[in-house]
Amino acid sequence: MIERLAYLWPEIALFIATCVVMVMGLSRTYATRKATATIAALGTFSAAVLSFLTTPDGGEIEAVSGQLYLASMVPYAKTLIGAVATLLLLTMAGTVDRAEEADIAKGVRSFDPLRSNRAEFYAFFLFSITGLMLCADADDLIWLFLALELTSLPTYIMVAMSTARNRGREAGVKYFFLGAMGAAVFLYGFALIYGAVGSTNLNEIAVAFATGGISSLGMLGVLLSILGICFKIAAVPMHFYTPDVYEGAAPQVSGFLAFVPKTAGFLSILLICGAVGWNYVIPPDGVSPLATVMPSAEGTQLPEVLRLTLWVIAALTMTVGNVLALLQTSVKRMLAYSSIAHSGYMLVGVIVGPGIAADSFSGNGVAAVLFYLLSYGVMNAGVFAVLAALERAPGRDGEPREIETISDLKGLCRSHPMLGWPMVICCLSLLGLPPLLGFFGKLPLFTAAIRAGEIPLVLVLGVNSAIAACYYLKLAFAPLTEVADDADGDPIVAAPFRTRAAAAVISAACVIGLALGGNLLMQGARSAASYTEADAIKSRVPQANAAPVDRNVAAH
Amino acid sequence: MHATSILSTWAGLLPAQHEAAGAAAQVAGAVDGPAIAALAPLLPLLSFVLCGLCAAFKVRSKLPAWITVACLAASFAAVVATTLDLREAGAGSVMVTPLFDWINYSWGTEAGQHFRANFAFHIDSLTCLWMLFVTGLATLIALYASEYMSHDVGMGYCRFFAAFSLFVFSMACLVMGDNLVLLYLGWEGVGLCSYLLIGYFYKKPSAVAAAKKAFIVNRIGDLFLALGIMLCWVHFGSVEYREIFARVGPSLELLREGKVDQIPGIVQLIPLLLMVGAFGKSAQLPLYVWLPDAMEGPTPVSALIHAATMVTAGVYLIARTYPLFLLSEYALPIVGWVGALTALLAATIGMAQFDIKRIMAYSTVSQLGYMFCGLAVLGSVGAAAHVFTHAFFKAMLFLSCGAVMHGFAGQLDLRKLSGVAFMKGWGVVGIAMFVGCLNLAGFPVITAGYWSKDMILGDAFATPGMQAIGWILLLTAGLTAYYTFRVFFRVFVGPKHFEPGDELHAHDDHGHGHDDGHGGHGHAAGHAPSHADFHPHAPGWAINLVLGILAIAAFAAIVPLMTGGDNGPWLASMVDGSSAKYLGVAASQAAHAAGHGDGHAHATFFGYDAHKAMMVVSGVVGFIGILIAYLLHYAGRTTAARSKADSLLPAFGPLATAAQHKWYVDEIYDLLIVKPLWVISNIFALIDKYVVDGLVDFLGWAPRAIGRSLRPSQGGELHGYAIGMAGGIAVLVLIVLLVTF
Amino acid sequence: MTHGTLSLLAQTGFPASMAQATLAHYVVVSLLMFVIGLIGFLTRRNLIIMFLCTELMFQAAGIALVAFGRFHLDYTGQTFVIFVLTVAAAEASMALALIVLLFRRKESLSAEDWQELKG
Amino acid sequence: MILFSLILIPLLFAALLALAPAAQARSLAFLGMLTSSAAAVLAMLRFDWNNGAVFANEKTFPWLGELGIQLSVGADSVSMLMIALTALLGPICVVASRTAVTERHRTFFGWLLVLQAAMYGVFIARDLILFYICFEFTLVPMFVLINVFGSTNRKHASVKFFLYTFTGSVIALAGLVYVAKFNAELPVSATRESLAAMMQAGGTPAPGPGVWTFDIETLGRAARRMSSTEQAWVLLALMVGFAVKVPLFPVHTWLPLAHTEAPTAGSVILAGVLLKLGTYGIFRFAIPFVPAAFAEYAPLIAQLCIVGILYGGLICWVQTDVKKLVAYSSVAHLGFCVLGLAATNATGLSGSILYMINHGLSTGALFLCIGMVYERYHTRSMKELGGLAAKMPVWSTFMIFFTMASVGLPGLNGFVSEFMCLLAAFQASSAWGSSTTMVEGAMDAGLWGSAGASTVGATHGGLGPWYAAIAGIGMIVAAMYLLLMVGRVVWGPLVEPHGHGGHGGHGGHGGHGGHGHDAHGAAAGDHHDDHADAHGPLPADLTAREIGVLAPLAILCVVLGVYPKPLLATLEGPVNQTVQLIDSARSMGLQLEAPAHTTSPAQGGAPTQGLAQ
Repeated sequence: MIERLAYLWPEIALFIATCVVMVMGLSRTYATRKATATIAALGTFSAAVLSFLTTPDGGEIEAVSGQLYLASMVPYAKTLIGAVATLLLLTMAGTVDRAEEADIAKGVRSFDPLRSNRAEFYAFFLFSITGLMLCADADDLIWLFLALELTSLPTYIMVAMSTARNRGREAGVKYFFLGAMGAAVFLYGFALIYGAVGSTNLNEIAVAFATGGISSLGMLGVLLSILGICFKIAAVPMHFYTPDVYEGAAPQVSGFLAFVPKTAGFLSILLICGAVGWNYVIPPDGVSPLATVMPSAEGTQLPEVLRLTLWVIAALTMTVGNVLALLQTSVKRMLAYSSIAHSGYMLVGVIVGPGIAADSFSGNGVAAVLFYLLSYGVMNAGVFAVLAALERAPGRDGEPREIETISDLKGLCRSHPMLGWPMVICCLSLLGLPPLLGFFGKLPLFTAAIRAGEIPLVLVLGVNSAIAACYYLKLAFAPLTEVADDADGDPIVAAPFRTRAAAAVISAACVIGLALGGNLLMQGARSAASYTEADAIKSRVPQANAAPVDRNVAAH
Repeated sequence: MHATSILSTWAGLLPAQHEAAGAAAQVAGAVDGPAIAALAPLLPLLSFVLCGLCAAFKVRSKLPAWITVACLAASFAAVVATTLDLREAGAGSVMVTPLFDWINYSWGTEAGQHFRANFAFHIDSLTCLWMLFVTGLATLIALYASEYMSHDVGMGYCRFFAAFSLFVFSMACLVMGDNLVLLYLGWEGVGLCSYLLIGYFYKKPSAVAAAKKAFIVNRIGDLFLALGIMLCWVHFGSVEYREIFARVGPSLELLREGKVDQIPGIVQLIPLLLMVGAFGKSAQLPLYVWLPDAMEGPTPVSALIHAATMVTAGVYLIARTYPLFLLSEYALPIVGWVGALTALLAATIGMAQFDIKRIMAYSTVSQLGYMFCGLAVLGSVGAAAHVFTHAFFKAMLFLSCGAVMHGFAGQLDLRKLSGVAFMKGWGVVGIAMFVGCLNLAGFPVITAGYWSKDMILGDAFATPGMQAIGWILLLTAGLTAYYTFRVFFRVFVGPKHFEPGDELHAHDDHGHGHDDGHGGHGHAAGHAPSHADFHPHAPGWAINLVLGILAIAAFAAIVPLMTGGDNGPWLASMVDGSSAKYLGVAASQAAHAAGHGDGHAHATFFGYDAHKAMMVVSGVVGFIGILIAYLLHYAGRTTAARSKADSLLPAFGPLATAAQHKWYVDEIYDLLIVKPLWVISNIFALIDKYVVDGLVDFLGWAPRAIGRSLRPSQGGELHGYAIGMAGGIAVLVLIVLLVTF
Repeated sequence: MTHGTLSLLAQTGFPASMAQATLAHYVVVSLLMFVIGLIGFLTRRNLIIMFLCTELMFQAAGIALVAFGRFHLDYTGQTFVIFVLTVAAAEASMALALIVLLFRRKESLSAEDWQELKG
Repeated sequence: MILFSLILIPLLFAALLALAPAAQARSLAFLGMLTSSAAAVLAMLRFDWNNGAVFANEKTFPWLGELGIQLSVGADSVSMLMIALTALLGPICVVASRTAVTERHRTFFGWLLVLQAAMYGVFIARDLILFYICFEFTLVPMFVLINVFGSTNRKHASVKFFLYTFTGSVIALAGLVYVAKFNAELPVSATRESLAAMMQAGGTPAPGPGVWTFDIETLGRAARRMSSTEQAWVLLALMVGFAVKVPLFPVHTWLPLAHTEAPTAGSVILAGVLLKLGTYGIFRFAIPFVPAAFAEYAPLIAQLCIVGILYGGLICWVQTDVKKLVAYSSVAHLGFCVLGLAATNATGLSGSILYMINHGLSTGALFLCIGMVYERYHTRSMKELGGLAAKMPVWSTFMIFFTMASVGLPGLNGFVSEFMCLLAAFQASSAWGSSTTMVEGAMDAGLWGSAGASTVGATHGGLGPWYAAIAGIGMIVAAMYLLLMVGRVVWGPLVEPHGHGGHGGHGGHGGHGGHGHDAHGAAAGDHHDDHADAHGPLPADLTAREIGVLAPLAILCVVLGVYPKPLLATLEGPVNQTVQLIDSARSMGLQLEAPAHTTSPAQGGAPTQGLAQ
């Protein structure tokens, strides 16, 4: 077990950073309090580095990894989480306590440890990231449940505290309550899986499914789990909260929400689908898809019922997200809907799975999802960083307000080139315009789906890309081609936090740079997505309990 | 049925097999032509370039005119030299002067896999014949124009002569091109120049409209010509004359053997397509409508392009591709009927017009109909002869009218001019006009026009099945004589009277068009007050010189028509030495022989030899026409405005009015073609905006609409979301449970 | 009940006679609890009651876990329940904190007062 | 490397321009265009024009090997000709925009340079994704040019342009990826057993069957082995993308809008090069990839073309906006171009490629001419403009000249290509060989003589004389609308929009040029205040700069009209190769029915040898 611990160094580093941040936040010295952000950044950065450094080689992975079928995914996912988290952290500067700190600096009020939220905010951030990394590590449903909750719970608070306005509170309450409901759903799903298999260990579940087939109960459990987790990825039908929460939260927190819970959700879905396995065939006519489903050697897809459900969810998610985004004028709300749509795109990769050409990047849906998560994280961070880096100059009420509508972005390339251009580039990338990163994120989804024969889904994806182009175009070109109309409201100025702008610039650079030199990352995604079928891991897993039907044992 | 009989008749007329094959071989084995031939088209091109440069450098002298005259004269000399070369090469020889490759590519080595349409000049006697009068007349008319256009020196002068030169170049390409595509180049090129020159007074909306009309109507014909060329390519695998003629052999053989129905349909279709092109360019029914309007152009243009040369391109085309026409059962009869009907129709319209230039225009249409008939009745020599003579006398007629127009400030209404020939300085014009009218009317024996028209009439009556055409033509000949001399008697003789036209002011500023400020012109003899200072200025030396030369030439044209060397008259030998020969020779020879009883092949005119009979009959008809004109328009006429004819008009009732309105053909076309097309276009534009684009907009709208319908689901209420989520899960799970179990 | 649902229950060991409490009984109870919690969540407007309903759903899962654990003669299920309870407790603290925060703003516990964000 | 520099030089200059002061933008842009054009000329000099079918200057760099994407470029004669067109129009657009663009110079010229790079990229790409990237990326600069510098309705036009073409290309991408998938599923050919030995520098296997690659050459070979159903679907996908770009009826409606609203340079590039991306795409991908399906559906495509020719032409006829008229004329003209492609014979393909160039020259020049008038009068309505010949004789000369080129007057460039396209449609009928029933239905076949007539000039194909005849009506319609335009705008009584009036009448001889300045001076206060100071008022007639812009195009119009031989000669190679592909696909229609990838390599190889050559 001790080698497993070595594998958890990134999480440990994050945890240490969390503790340090929490303690330092209580300091009376401004500089110390201010250093919490740096410590947090150090934490995420070192987590990323540690994830990268502790990446074990081939055989070693099996020794240290908990779950065995997508073992290589773990280090890759953690590295990318650490990297994007660092980027996101740059945007977080000054989110809370800005007014208080200003007051303290002016001497209007003195420091009150009970009122200071700054360190807590960073701590929550770090907790959430820790949970996210733990999601990737999970080899047990219990672990997965805890990791998901660790990811989510801090985000509820972050949303609520990110702004002082009522909207933030409203976003927080909606997010929290609906999140609790979603959690209950996937928890119930986990319970049913446990009931069907008799184990919560993912490896054992995988082996049990592979040897005994999936019982109806198990399938119901899997379905409920995935539906519950759909809340995290904001997929239909669990997407309703997304626009309200994103709109209500501060932009940097919305950007955080668009990456962290989503990544957690996708990693979890990949783990669950991996346990089910992508080696089923379409059942012949007359056989119910839900009757005990047996994997087969020729199989290349999820069980038909699961595939169809995901298919419908994916198609609906893309479409609903895009068509609703079309109508928005609020930037954050539009991005929220687009975030829904992007989840739909990524679900295509989940449906495809490793595919028939698992050893190639172009044919492996899992690799596509992993790469897309990275690209989406980067582009998304860029867009939200720009929003976070802008604000309306304090007006009559003396409080800076965040910018809201697209027209607030007009002429940004001229007034703030270092924010305007990243906005343009990141939006075009989100649109999927070649040769930016977003295109190379979407292309593997395209190729993998086509190689798996999911042509209709590809067409849905294509049409949705076109619909998405409508609103991204508005967003991308408002800064570039429009001229700012100064008529209404207070002037728009850059927020006094350099790191937010830096995050935007770094994101934009990555959007271009990773497109040009993304081959290594693709290579990484490909090897990360190597999927070991359950038959191959059977020997290393103690035989799970057989299907409960065989053992008609009473509870007492 | 009727056509088949004609065709089988023709088959009997075919020359012996060896003759046909020999001719084909002869054509195929063309020798390299003289380089000097290339100068014929290139010199006008040079002139075009130089005139263009003059325009660019804003030359304000008569320099462009002299450049043009010089180049065209040199071009004429080159043609003469070429003709002499050809003569040395022997009768019936064909020479090709290649210049450079044009459309030339291949996709294989087999026959028909190498498309070749080069800038190369096909020189045979037909070419030379045409080029001689084209360049000759062009030189003369350019000289005439140098004076005629002197109003415009420094304005449109360069433009005029540039387009003029370009026209000659295009015409040369049309006539000399060694393939149909180069012919097409010339064909459209002359169309362009015609367009540019008709629209020369570009500020006059009517001129612009006429130019446009000419181009578009011609384009309709051009399309068919192009299709004919394509069909030629598909069938023969070549668009070069000598190749085509070499490959037409098998079909000619079939024709000769009388196996008419074995001639491939494709081959028979080619002439039908080419023919429509010819109808367009030569202003035949139903495409003649552009030519009368084309008189909006300066008169030299009307003379050269719209009377003497360009409009005969259709005749040239048919003559050039005569072998193909012979192979079709329908082509030549259609050509004949179209020609005859056009001749008659145009003559009737011409009778009722008052604008002398327009009368000449309709007469041109009518005479072109004659030429087509000549071709149709197997008299290619006759047709060519008529082209030849007509070129001279019609050019002269136009130039005379032009001189009048020039001198009387654009006045062309025959009711407002009278006795011009007797005014001071107008003698040459009067004589020229008289000579021209005599020719056009076909005054017996002394005029060239009489002889060439006679040949066509004779052939018409000599050819079985074509007598009806002959009768129509005969009637037309009478009408022609009448309206020709109507003009002469009203304008050039009789009491002296004139009213200047409205170009008195418009000359200086075409942009204003008609100057309404001056009101109507006085009706009384003498001058309206505002014109008190107007004196008609008599033509200068250049105009008189040209008219004089042409008057002589109009008579002299008899010489080549009637005399020549061993191969018959010179003109006949020129035609016979070319592709227009094959049957033409046989037919005319046979027709001459037919007087001696070969009833199968030859028809007669009431038992007389058709040609000899026609000499008398057509002469008589011409006389009658002139006589009627004399009685109605000269005898006893005291004013310019009215003659005896006017009192006769009511007798014709609506017919007269209809003829005056050109039988309402323009209006009918407008109603049947232009208007509906306009409506359809507008409908298309609406469809495009609302249906095609509307569909696109719908596709753009649909996602929004879906979004709008989904929007209530995002009502902002926590419970709404919860219900949505729970409901979604429930629905999905229930569907899975219920549907799949 | 459709035949399909019956067979599903039979698969889970639903007995012919109801004499004994079998796994199925527990599962049915847990399902009912889950659904009751859900319905409560959907119908009540009071934030505290709504939160309690989510707790009900969590605990429904807990019952199922314990029952399955017993059924499989395995302690994992019970272990899981301990963790679920812990998380539930953490959530409860957060929920209460949030509700207090909201109450301070609007002096109301109704969820309906918070619907500014929409569209 | 020389080809890469075509992409890099404009991009480099665009970057420089972004950093340089705005005052330098124009000259930098011109320098950039000239430099890239010089590179293009250099590439042309190094090109072996006698072997047009050989891809020269090929160069490959590894890029995203994981996705099978390489930076691979090369150019055959078709590409080189398109590059030449691009290299010509680029600098011309910069010069032509000298006075038209009055603000945001850096934006305008910078994006113009980017556009240039993207266009070069399309023509030199030997990798499908590289092609697609450049193909798509042209949208952004064009969007900006229209959106910022267009006229009143520019926002709507630019968005429609972007979305319409973007949607089409996404579907085309699906088709292209399907081909890549098919290739990857082919058995690895025997010669490629030792894949390891074939590893490239980037660590990825060399392109070939069984390998995931986007190499165009490889994919072309593979695609031809697809079953006919697959080919049909791929063709559909490709045509959706390319037809929108061309644009073919009924997906053309973005074009008139975009053209009308675009600034002059934008219109020139749009008409000159961007539309050709569609036809180039068809030539480069649709035909060689799925020749059998293309041959099968060519009649359908041709029918759409013909509808476009007539319908587009007639709509032109009733336009009052000059620019819209010319825009719709592009729909009609490109219909001829695609008709040539649909004829699937050498005449048609050569004619079509020539058409691409010729249309770029003549229509581009027409847009330039219209732009010059627009700069002076700020209107394009034929109701407000008329008889400009009186005031702008030089401009009028050019206008008439380019109109004639556009009408297809022989001796100018348009004719050669238009004639070839029509001839190609005419001869491309398999019915020619079998019988004489060219007038099937219309006339009794027996009437026209016996069967077995020699039709040596015919080729295989699904079109026929009717196609040419009906499309040929488009020639008449073209004359109708273009002459209508000339008749209204150039000729007729002088009409000037409000504010320019009062100077209509010029008394006396030779006074054309003299009064222009006054007229303009009066107008400058109303319309030109935004840039009158910067550039000085424009004279009534064209300036030397404007003549310099039009003259090269005019000269080329004549040269290509009179001596197209070199172009035709160098096109023979690629064209004949493509025709062979189609013909062998046609003759092997039956073998294609069997899905190729189920046969073993040995069996599968034999019948497809011809296809894969």
